Amino acid sequence: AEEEYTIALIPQQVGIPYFETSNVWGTKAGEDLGCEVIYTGPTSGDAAAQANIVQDMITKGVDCIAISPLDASAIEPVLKQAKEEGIKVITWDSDVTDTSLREAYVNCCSEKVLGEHLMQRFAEYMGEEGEYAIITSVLTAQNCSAWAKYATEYQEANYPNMTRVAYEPCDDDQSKAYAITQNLMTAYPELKGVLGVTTPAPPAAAQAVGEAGKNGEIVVTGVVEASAAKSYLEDGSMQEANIWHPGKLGYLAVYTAKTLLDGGEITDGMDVPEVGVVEVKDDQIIMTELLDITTENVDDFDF
Amino acid sequence: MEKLRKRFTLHEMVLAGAFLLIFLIGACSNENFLSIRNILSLFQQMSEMGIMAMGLTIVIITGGMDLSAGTTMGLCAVTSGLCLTKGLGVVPSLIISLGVAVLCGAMNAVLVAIIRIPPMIATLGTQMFFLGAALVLSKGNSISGIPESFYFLGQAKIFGMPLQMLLLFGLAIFLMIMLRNTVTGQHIYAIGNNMKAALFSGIRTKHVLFYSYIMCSVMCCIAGNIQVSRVATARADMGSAFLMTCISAVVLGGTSINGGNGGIVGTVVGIMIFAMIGNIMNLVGISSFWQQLATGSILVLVVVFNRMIEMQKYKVKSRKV
Amino acid sequence: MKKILEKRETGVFLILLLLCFGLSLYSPSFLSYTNIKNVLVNSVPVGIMAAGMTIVLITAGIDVSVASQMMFSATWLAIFSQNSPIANPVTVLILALVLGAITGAINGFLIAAFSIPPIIITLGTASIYRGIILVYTNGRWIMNIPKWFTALGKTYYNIPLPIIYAIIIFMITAWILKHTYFGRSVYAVGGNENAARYVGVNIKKTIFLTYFYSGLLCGFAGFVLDAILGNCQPSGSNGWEMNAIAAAVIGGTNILGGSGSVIGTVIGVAMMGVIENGLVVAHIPTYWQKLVYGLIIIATVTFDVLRRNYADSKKQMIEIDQEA
Amino acid sequence: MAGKVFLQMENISMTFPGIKALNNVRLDVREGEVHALMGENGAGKSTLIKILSGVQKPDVGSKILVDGKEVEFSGVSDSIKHGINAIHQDLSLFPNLSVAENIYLGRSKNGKVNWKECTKIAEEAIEVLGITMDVQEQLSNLSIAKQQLVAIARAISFKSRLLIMDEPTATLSFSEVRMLYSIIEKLKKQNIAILFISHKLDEVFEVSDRVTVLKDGEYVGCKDIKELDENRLVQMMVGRSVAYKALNDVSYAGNKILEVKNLSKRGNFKDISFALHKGEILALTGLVGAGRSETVKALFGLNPPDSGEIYLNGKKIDIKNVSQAIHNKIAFIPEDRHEEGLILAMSMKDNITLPILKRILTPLRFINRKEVDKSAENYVEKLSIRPSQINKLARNFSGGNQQKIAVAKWLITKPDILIIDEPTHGVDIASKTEIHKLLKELAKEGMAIIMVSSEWQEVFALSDRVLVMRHGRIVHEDNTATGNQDLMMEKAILGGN
Ligand SMILES: Nc1ncnc2c1ncn2[C@@H]1O[C@H](COP(=O)(O)OP(=O)(O)OP(=O)(O)O)[C@@H](O)[C@H]1O
Ligand SMILES: Nc1ncnc2c1ncn2[C@@H]1O[C@H](COP(=O)(O)OP(=O)(O)OP(=O)(O)O)[C@@H](O)[C@H]1O
Ligand SMILES: [Mg+2]
Ligand SMILES: [Mg+2]
Repeated sequence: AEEEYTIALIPQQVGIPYFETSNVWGTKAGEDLGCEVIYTGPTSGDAAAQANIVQDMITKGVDCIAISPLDASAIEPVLKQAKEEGIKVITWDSDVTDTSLREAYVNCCSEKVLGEHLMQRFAEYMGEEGEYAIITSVLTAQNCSAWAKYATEYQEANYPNMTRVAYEPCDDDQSKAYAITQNLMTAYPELKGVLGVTTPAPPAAAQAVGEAGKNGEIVVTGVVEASAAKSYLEDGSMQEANIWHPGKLGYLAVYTAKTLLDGGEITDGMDVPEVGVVEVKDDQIIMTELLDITTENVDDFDF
Repeated sequence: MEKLRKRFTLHEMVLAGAFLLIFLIGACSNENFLSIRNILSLFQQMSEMGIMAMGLTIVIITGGMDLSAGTTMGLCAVTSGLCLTKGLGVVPSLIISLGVAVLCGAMNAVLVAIIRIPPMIATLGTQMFFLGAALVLSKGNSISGIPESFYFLGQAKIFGMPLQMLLLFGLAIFLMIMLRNTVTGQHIYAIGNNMKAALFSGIRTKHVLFYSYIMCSVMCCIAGNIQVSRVATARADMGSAFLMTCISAVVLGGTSINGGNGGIVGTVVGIMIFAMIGNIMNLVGISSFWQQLATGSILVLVVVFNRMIEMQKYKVKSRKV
Repeated sequence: MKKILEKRETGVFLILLLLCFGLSLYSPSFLSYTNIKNVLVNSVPVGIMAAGMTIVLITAGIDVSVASQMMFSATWLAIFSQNSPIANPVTVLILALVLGAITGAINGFLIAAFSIPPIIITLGTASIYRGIILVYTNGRWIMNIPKWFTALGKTYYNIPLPIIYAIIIFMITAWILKHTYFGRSVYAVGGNENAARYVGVNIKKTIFLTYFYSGLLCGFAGFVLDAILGNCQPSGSNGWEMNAIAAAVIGGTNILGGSGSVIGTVIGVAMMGVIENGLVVAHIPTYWQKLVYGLIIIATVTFDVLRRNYADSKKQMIEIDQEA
Repeated sequence: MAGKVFLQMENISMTFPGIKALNNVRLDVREGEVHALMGENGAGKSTLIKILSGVQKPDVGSKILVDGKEVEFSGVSDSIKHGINAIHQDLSLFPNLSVAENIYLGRSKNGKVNWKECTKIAEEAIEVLGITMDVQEQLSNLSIAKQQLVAIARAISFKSRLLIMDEPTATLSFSEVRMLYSIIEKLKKQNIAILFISHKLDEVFEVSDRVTVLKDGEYVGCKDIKELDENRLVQMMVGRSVAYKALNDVSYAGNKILEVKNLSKRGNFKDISFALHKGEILALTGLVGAGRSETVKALFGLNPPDSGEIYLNGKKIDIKNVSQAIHNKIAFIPEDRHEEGLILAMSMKDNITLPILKRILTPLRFINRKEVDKSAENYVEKLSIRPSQINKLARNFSGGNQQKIAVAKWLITKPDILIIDEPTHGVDIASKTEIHKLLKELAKEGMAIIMVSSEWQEVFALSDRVLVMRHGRIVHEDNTATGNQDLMMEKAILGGN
């Protein structure tokens, strides 16, 4: 343990349950593999603050930076610096535009795949028709915007009887998401569904729908963790949660970092401990398929 | 000691003490802290906030406030981002973005100086307005694809020093001279002390207020463009997170929130203190949540400590004489 | 009648009515019971904080830590209600008030004892209170607040409990301002601090109590927030302090101290709630909402200030002898 | 006549950082007497009053005795309990509260406010003054004079045994002062003691029974008024005799420099017409609130008129803002030196040179510091401002010297026309004489001066011509030396015809 590697695991924002789960598993991976994991990130969705943190990590002299960029291009200048310093860079959760800046991308699935999957599941509950709304985090959040965009495009192409009537930001604040859902129900009496593409949105929407006594009448699905979704799935105000395992993603990110630092390689079909079999396409390491969480299987998940 | 006491005010000494203390903590806790590259990157990181805080200092000295500073920066960033990606040259883009800043500042000044809405409230309204404008312009997207010719502002180094650091110090010196040695500077202090007496002295208070608010917006614009260049992206929410830290730094630096006194040096030291706290915590690997706690504590501690010494001094004197 | 027209609150109230009228024309569902109820319930936490803020502003102070204080209370309450064997509605309520009292007392003590401008102290304590809960929870949300707790935020027989809470708080606050020695001292201190000292008002005590009371209300607001939402997000409610300040000021409270009323603040809170609701109800495109929101605030305040300046200029006229 | 001793203060000392405001001062007040407290600006009168009313705590060793028993005041409420009430120097009232509440405030101590009682007490107090007023009216809607009356009503509404008035007449006009005298008489009959501060000697001789004099924080003496005449009182206060003689050597002879024709502004003034000549001092007088300040502000661009014309040296000019006024070499010294005149937190030299900064720039357009010092020193000498430390903050000068700084600040612009509003408001007699002399000298040098003043003595002593204003109009114009002074006063009070 003389030559212990230091790996900086940088999420988009600390304090969000999603990334906190990655933190727990990532730290566990560090213990399993015998390397030090530093988990740190901006407290708000400020892309420049994330760049500052990367810069400080370079100064600190970590061996590898594993980052989930808040903004695909805003982070590039500092990653360039890191590369010049000989620090290994990998991305996880979301990617940078200039892929030459990082060695690998630990991917859950692409924004397009998730967006389309979200819409497929949502549309099934909607019966492929009716008015619906999307609640996103802040208007400037890139991944959420992309999911919403692909979902909407998929709907336009495949479900002509559905119409998106609103696209509202909740600023990642659950009380705001709650109020917005209520406002949407007033503004669009024909509203048939709410799709939340940021984790605070689906539970808050489900709560508002439940209180209005519209369980089942208004469909609620979206990106949310099992633990947050559980009670709403059970009382019927939320139909389904679609997500991958953020913990395993964190674990895989650290595992990949360690493997690359050791000079190794992750290969297609490799069975990563704790994570399972992974798929490798070029420099993308793709974890597993998406989880569709419903009342039946909600208790199987520990995040 | 006596000499020191004559040269510097009490607050300046307390502030310097706090600065040195944190500096020492940094130096002791991580060997990288004192490395040239860390110091340089520290300056690189703080320059945007520092420039915005200097702009705010001017407005606060006039007895005003600009809560819209953060979103002004975002709006200017988006403006120049759009211009640059639409293929306009660097210079025209910068000029248009500065023009927007002047408009923002003028809008604040109209509300404050002409309609005479209390600055806090006026700029609370424009804060949302500017953010809204930036969102409308950018559709909420982050604007990437900034041409490399624009990178000089936030990424270039001159004699090994980041350009924005030189810019920060250049602007600091410019503003110091402006406040101390020019008529406008004197008028800014006079207005902050006593608006009515200033008016009666023939100071064109409205002009000075316009100047101050526009100056503040222009500073925000410079900060915004530096950031656009540094991260090669423009986003509507740039700078929004800066505001409270900047105001805290101005206050920590000894500028009275009621106007009339204070200065640029204090503000720069205040920003440095906050930047060092963040830097040290990152280097040591402490969760960012502690930063918030530390920032708030430092502000309260320094202000209270300073005040306690002041009260002590007063008591002792009145007993002795 | 003339008195009512002269009141500061009247102008904003008229704007509010106009806004509601316009919205109801646009969308009939705006005036539905459910929508009105939702707007009001969602405004309750900010409303409660704004009531405390009104008193603070009248003393010519400001408290930018209210949102942090509220989340401070809400977070500990959520943790307590989930984990403590003695957790029940009564203990939770008591804890809420105790937590609010602590944060409020710290603010009040620092401001009164050292006479430091309140914006500085509360700027600092805002980061401290928020920092403490974030460090403790590591930013994690506290999900699934017990049912008996959320039952306190529900609607029974078409009467939403949070609105009842708000009405009680507003009435208590209005009563304090109008009928207690402390309340009148608040106006005195804000109107003319020296004069207040000369008539025997204890300035430090009054200022301390002001922030203490504001803290108490924030603690209670945390309780209501938990009850309404059923989850607690320690990093949430960012920037609500500005909403509370804006609500009070729109309602006619002078940010420079000396005047203001609870009824005005109620109107201000309703106004903010209606705008936020109205932006969605009126189908304003997402990207334009913030811009329109800012414009309405600017327009309202401008209107109010111009009206006041006009009234003041009329007040200062002297009678000119017409003969001669 | 003199009752038993009600209050004794002994060995009173008070130290502020860097200054000893009072040093072993004593004072005794008897029941039913009017006791005047006199002294130059900064002598410590207000400080003594603040100690007596519990606002400030004196140094250790100070003793206060009420009815022969030693007491300690730890707050204002303590002194009120002992029957001591004060009307402080600067109007200490609450502009946003009603008249009733202004009178009532500070009473209820059990935490609750009794609104019925509040109205009742207020109405009674107003009645005692023999005036009528709606007690529910918001205070800021009243004129300054009426506000001062509310302050008096407030003080007498307490069951006082000692009533302190710190310069109560400074903002009152002629008729209200008369009324105040009669109230004082009434209170005396009820065996209430009154402690009275004023810089107006005639007032002191008219109402008071005994006088205590302070000088530079030291006790000078206490005398029966009958033992004194003006000269000896001044001698006690200043330490030398000040010849206050009328400076009525008429100097007015020059050309017409300013002419105002039919200046009107709604709600402010109407049909104001007059001419001003080089080397002349023109007094603008009348009751408080007659519109004099508003009129002269209009000439300085602070209050642009609705209609009318202004001619400067025969040429029609526009004065829409201060810059234009300054450009036309007009200077204005406002009446409230704290609120409007000086920037108290700035040094004396910065205050004095503020209006001319633009004229003393280096080639790089920076402020020429040397020039600033030189100009300030020049005026310190000219006006004998004391102490002569140009770096001292304006707030640390005494009232009279602050007034001189304000005068210097505008003289430095070398105006052709000087407008001065209440030049000696609250200024002690020695400083007043100096300011008068200075104005006269300036006039002799050819400056045209418009002086707004409510003090008849000053008007008669200093001016060449008098304009009397009432309700926004000029109702009378006369030559001071030859005119009928009684007629002028009558016009001011009763108005036209
Ligand atoms: N708070 C204070 N801090 C420092 N010095 C003070 C303070 N208050 C008063 N002084 C000083 O104490 C002295 C006495 O002031 P005081 O107000 O009692 O004078 P005064 O006799 O009432 O004068 P005036 O006739 O101008 O009202 C002055 O020299 C003044 O500068
Ligand atoms: N009845 C009143 N109500 C309110 N304000 C009044 C009233 N009467 C006079 N004023 C005040 O007086 C001003 C007009 O009088 P102005 O100040 O010009 O009188 P003045 O003769 O100079 O008296 P002063 O000696 O007080 O300066 C108005 O602008 C107003 O502020
Ligand atoms: Mg005095
Ligand atoms: Mg006047």
